Formats: sequence, structure tokens, C-alpha cells
Amino acid sequence: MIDLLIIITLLAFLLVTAIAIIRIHSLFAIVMLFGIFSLLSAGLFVVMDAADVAFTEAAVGAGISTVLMLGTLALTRQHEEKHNGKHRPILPLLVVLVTGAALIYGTLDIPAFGDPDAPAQQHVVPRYLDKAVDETGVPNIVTAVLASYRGFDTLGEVTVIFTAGIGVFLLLAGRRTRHSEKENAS
Amino acid sequence: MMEFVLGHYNYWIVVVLMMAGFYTVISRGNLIKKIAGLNIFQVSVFLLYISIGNVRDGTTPIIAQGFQHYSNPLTHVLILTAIVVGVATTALGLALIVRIKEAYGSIEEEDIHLQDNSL
Amino acid sequence: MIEQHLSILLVVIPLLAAPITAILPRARIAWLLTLLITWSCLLLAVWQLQSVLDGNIISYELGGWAPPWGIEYRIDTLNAFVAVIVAAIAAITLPYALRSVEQEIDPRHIPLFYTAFLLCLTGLLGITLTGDIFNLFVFLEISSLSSYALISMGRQRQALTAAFQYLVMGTIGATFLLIGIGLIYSETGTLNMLDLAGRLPSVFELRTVHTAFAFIMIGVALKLALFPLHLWLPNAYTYAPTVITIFLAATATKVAIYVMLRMVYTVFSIGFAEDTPLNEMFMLLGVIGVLFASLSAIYQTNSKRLLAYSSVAQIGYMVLGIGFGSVLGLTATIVHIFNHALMKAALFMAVGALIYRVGSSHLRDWNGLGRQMPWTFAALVIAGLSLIGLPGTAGFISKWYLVSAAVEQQNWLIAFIILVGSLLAVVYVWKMVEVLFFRDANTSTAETREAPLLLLVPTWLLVLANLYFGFNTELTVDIARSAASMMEASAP
Amino acid sequence: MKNNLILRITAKLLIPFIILFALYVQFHGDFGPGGGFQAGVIFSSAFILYTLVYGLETAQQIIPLRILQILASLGVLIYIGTGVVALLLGGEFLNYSVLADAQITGQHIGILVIELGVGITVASVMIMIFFSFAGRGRQ
Repeated sequence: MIDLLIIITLLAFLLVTAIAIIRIHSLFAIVMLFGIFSLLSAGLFVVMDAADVAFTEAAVGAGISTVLMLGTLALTRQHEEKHNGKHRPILPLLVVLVTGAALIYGTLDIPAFGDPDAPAQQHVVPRYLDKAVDETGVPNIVTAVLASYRGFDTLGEVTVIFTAGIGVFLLLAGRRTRHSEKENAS
Repeated sequence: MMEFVLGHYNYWIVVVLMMAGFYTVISRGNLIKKIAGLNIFQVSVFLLYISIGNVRDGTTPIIAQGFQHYSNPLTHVLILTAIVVGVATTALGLALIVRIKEAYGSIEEEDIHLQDNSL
Repeated sequence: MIEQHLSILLVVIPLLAAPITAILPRARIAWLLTLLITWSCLLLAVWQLQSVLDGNIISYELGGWAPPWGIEYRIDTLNAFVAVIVAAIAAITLPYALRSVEQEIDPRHIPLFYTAFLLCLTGLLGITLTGDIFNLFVFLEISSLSSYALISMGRQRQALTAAFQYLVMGTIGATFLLIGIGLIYSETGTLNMLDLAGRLPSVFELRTVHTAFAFIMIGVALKLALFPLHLWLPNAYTYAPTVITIFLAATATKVAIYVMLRMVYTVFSIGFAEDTPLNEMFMLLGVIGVLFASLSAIYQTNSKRLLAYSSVAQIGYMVLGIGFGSVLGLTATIVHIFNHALMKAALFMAVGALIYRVGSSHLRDWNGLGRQMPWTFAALVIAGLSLIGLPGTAGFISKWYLVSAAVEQQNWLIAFIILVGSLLAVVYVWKMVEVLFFRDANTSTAETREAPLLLLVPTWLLVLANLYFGFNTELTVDIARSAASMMEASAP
Repeated sequence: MKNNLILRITAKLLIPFIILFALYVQFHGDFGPGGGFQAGVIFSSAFILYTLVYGLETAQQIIPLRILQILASLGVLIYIGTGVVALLLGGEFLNYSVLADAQITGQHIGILVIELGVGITVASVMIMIFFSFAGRGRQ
């Protein structure tokens, strides 16, 4: 019961933060609110018994991502989002409403929150919980699955990070290259 | 009915969060705000996965004596990977923003389009 | 020993080479290594295709864990064929890349450029071979992130905005895919495609599964640049470095079509798809895509953008083929995946050779170049004819099967629209030919020399392939037909 | 911030503990939450703190970009290398069980090594990204 209350409270905070991010125009505030959003969801992950995920989200979302966003703000020296009167968000709003409605429709048949008999809990996962310690000797099942059973996904994950490193390095390292202003300059 | 709502309300709030992020991405012209929106969209999807993997009266899946129920470790693994993918995308997107600012002097979509079209 | 590990080696070899090229000091060495890697990938891919041609299915259990607990690589005729296409295009682009990249990319960045190229290749091959739906997402992101970085390396500043636009739309697509995967996972508890195919039918009625299907389709359609979600593609292809345009145009959208086929036919089964308006949607979007994109192509003044719109139109033909829901239609789609890779790579290579000499992709700077660069011009014309679908070229085979599939269902309107699409292609190909051959040369381009051999040879290899596969249809059509019947037969 | 005494001293005190914590997270991932990825991020945060307080040049003297690039590649190579070794020993790619006589020992070695690879790559890429951003500002 206490879990339920914490979850509801945290979700309410998240909602407020998300709406604030949409409405506020100060970019600095947006970045800080995003850090808060990340930290709140990390809290929610803890309550939902996902310690590893919470740990990572706090370090990455509230940590690295926020630092990088602040760095970008410093580099672009722009602190206000420009907002003008002719902004018409009708089409985006429509797209979002349709997508949201489709998702709500989809959740109507989803197994209830916390249901131990849900297919997600009954297929594949039981073997990890029952046998992983014998098969890999690692009591933290998340590590066992991450590093061994689905180790290839993790290799992909490391490759993604490596790719991002290469990409950022290509874009930012070294002296500034001048881009030609005209489309066809050689 | 009450039971149904209790079993699904957090999915619904998560959907609203997702849509808040999605809306920020597609309706705003400021590139940094777009990236922030994209992140909110993604973090909300992480919440969806972790909600799916939650088990009542469960605990973090580190096998120890005295515990019977554990939450779903597979969803945790998937989301760990997804978080990493998310930060990788964010870093690359922000690096692009820095370069766009240098090339165009602006990080507003409208200004950039205006400059490209006036050529 | 190698045969047993073929499928994984195909991904591991470029992945292993990527960090090595990143620390190589010299651009030429990085190029040479990449060249060797792409060629060995092609060799392995052909070998793999041969071992599954007789209907064999290779299953490779990564980490030694049996699916669905571990990740599985599952190779049948279809993905072995797509892997050959990807590897072949990479192998033939690399010789071309040496000069083109040296001209377009800052020399200090060239080793890392090849690293990103290898990562992109790894990602595309990984998507093609995997039998695990989440693993597919991870490799999709590897290929996407490296594409964003590669596109941003273009010389004009628009390359940056094009890459950013692609990044935002691509990430939205990937996130939609992630939502879809999460929803089907919540109803089945598994991520293995084969296991999903077995477990999904019992939950087909659930609204969650319907929503999941819609989100997966939209997510893939964004990556595929299916009309009207194609907005990122023209910019990305126009401003990317030439080599990247060639490679992505010939492979990335093909792999996305493959993912679409795999999702519809293997994961969800055609029986499920037929209960949804999917085929009608594919028909409708395919037809509008063909007409709209072909018309847009006619109005372009930049050759790369013109060909990019033509690519959107070709994607229209491919989904049209899926939309027929018949073996003949699927055969047309699979044949066109192959043929379009050949013709678009050849066209972009010819255009790249012109850009190499005059430094511009604008038609207005190309006046009379065709007479100074006859070999490049001839390559462009033949590949253009293949794009139009003239008999004797590979393009004709695709169109023939598409029209046959329409006629088989007595859908005369679609057959007519396919022909209209070809006529529109005549107009936009002619537009390039007219500028290149029938206009007087500008003073600045009057002395232009023919493109270097290193650019011409790969281009002509592809042009000859366009002619060869126009006459000898046995190879492609047989493979496509057996893949198509296998997909149809997998329906429970 | 370079001349703020309080910041300099606090940073000097904090950084060893952050690195120690990173190492704990790296090698304790089998038993508690954590692993290579989280450890890498924490390790990089120690360096980011150092850079913020002592300046980019000092930080880059300790780890030049070139070294970071090599380390990032090395981490990925360690991971793939483990897979390839398993392959050469007759198992499937990434099948750690063949790395030693007993399955559990093999799995232990495999997981330890690949987590190390993850940690090295993540830490060096994160520092590399931060250096790239920071370096852009001073031009």
C-alpha cells in the first residue's frame, strides 16, 4: 500500500515536471527540469524494484545527459526559446492525441500492474530466476542476463556508445571547419 | 472496476508522459528543447517497460535467501541497454546542435529554414 | 569450423575492424583495411547464401544459450539474400570511396570516417541476420547513429541540419518500435521472433497486440522513409558525402523493407495482417508515394535530390508489392530490393563521378558535361534506363513482376499507375540527360576530363550487373520466389 | 573556477573516493547493483569534476584525446576478443563456458572480462565526449 502511494506521488511529480518543460521558455530551466525528471524516474525505478536501472538512470539521465545539455547551452549562448505568435500547434497536437489514444487503447488489455501471473513473468524469465545462479554463478540476475544470456545485446550497447564517441569526436574535435555557405561551393 | 483502474492507472500516466515528450519534440522549433522532449519520451518508455516487469510484493532480482518473488530481470536488462542508446543519441544530437549554431548562428528551426531558403 | 560460424562472423568481422581503424594513423591504411573487410564479408555472405539455398535454415545460438533465453541468429533464404546485397554494395563502394572520400572529407577525419562506415555496415548486417526482436532494435540504433554521424560529414552546412532532422525522426521511429516490442513482450513474455510467432496467435484478439503491431509498423515505416514519413530522406541523401549517399541509398532502405517483411510475415504472420487494413494501407501509401515522389523528382534542380525523390518512389513500388499479399507480389518486392540497389548505386556513382570533377550536384552546373565525360554519361544513361524499366535491364524484371502481380488480381488501376510511374521516371531521367548532352558546355566546365578509373570501374561493374540481371533472371527471381513462397507458407 | 581554493581542496578530497566507488561498482556488479556501464559513468564523472576545477589543459595532460581514443577502441576489442576466444576454443561466439574447465569458472572469467571492457569503453567515451564539448568552448 505504501508503495502505491509513493508511486502515485512520484508519477504526479513527473507529470508536473513534464508539463512545466512544455510550458517554460527558459532553456536553462528546461535542462534543470529534465534533470529532475530523470531523478524522479530513477526514484520510481527503485520503488518498482529495478535497482540497476535506477542507478543507471540517475548516473546517465540526471548526470551525463544534463551535463552535456548544460555544456551545449554554454556553447550556443542561447538561453531563451524563441516563441512567436504564429506558432500553430494544431497538427502536432492532433498527432499526439491520436498516438496517445492508440496507446491507451493498447493498455486496456495489458496484464494488470504487478500481476505475478502475467506472461512476461511466466515465460523465459523463470529460467533466469531459477537457474542463473547455477549456470553462471552470479546472484545478481540482471548482471547474469546482461553479461551472459544476452551478452550480445550488451556488445551492441557498447558499440552504440563507441559509435556516439566517434560521431561526437568527428563533429567537435579539432579546429573549426568552415562550412561553405552556398550550396554548390566546392 | 476499481481493481482495473488500480492495475492500469500507472500505464495511463506513463502514456501521458510519453505524449508530453512526443509533443515537445514535434511542436517546438528550438533544437535543445526538441532533444529534451526526445529524452522525456524515451524515459517514459523506460517506465512502461519497468511497469510491465513489476511483480507485486517482489524485490530487486538479486537472488538471496528469504525472498520468493523477484521483479522481471529481463525488462531491466532491456532498459539498461535502451538508456545507453538514449544517452548516445543525446550526445550526438547535442554535438550536432553545437555545430548548427556555429554554421547558422541560431538553434531555432525557423531561422535555419529561412537562411537555407533565402539562398 | 568457419562454415558453422558463418553468420556471426559476418557481423563480428566488421565490428572487430571498426575500433582498429579508429586507432590507425594513416587514411590509406584505414581504407585498405576497410576494403579487405568488406570483400571478406561479401565472400562470407555469398557462402552463407549458398548454404541456405536448398531451404536449409541456419540457427546460431549466441553465447551458447538456447533461444528464447539467449539471442539467436536465424538465417533463411530471404535474409541471406539481403545480407549479400548489403555486403556486395559495401564491397563495390569501397574502391570508389578512396578518391571520393579523399576529396570530400578532412584528411584528419578519414580513419574515423571508415570506422563509422564499418559500424554502419555492422549494424545493417546485424539487423538482417538476427532472430531476436530486441537485438534488432540495438543493431538498428548502431546503423542509425553511425548514419547520422556520416551524413553530417557532408561539405555543406545543410548536412548538419539534414543529419539532425534524420536523428530526430529516426529516434522517434526507434522509440515507436521500442514501444511496440514492449507491448508484445507484455503479452507473450518472449523476444525471440520464432517463439513470438508461436505464442502470438493465442493473443491475437487482444487490443494490446493490435496497438503493438501498429507501433512497430509506424516505427519501421519511419526508418523506411515510406510516404508520408519520408521527409528526412531527400535532405539526408542530398547533403551526405557521395559515398555515404551511394551506400545508404542502396542498402539502408532495403534493410528496412526486409524488417517490414520479417515483422509482417514471420513475427505476426500474414493471417493476422490480413485481419488488419495493412495491405490496403500499403497499396494506398505505395501508390501515392510512387506518384507524389516521381512528380517531386521532376521538379528538382539538384541531381542528388532528384534521385533521392526517385528512391522514395521506388520504396512505394516495394510496399506496393507487399500490399498485393500474393507470392507474385512478394517476389516482385524482393527482386526489386536487389535490382533497385544495383540501379541506385550505379546512378549515384555516376552522379558522384560528375560531382568529383565539377564539385557540384546542381544540374545548372552540368551543362554539356556528358560530351566531356562520355563513360560516366553512358553509365548514367544505362542505369537510368534500368530505373525506368526498359526491357533488357534489371529494372524491367522488377516492373514485370509488379505488373504481373497486379494483373493476377485484375487490379488494372494499379497496373496502370505502375506504368505512369515509369513514364514519370522517363521525364526525370531525361532531365539529366538533356542537361548533360544537349546543352552547350559552360566556359568553366568545357575542359573537364573523364572521371578517374577508380571511380569508373565500380560504376561500370554495377551498370553491367544491371544489364546482366536484365537478361539472366534465373538467379535473382529464383531466390526471390523461393523466399516469397517460404514467407507465404509460414502462415499458420 | 580554477582559483577557488575551497573547490580545489574539496575536489581533491572527493575524486579518490569517486574513483574508489567506481571500482567497487565495477567489480561488485555480480552481487549488487552495478556493473561496467555504471562504473564507467562514475569514473568519467570523477574526471569531469577534475576538468571543471583544474581546467581542460591540465586534464588533457593526464589523459590526452589520443589515449582516450585508443582506450575506447580497446574496451570494444576486449569485449569482442572474449567472444572470439570462445569461438576459437570451440564454443559459440561469447560462450564463456568454454573459457575454463568448469562452466561456472568460465562464466565468471567471461563476465569479469567483458564488464571490464564495457567499463573502459564507457569511461573513455564519456570523457572524450566531455572533452570534445569543453574544447569547443575555448576556441
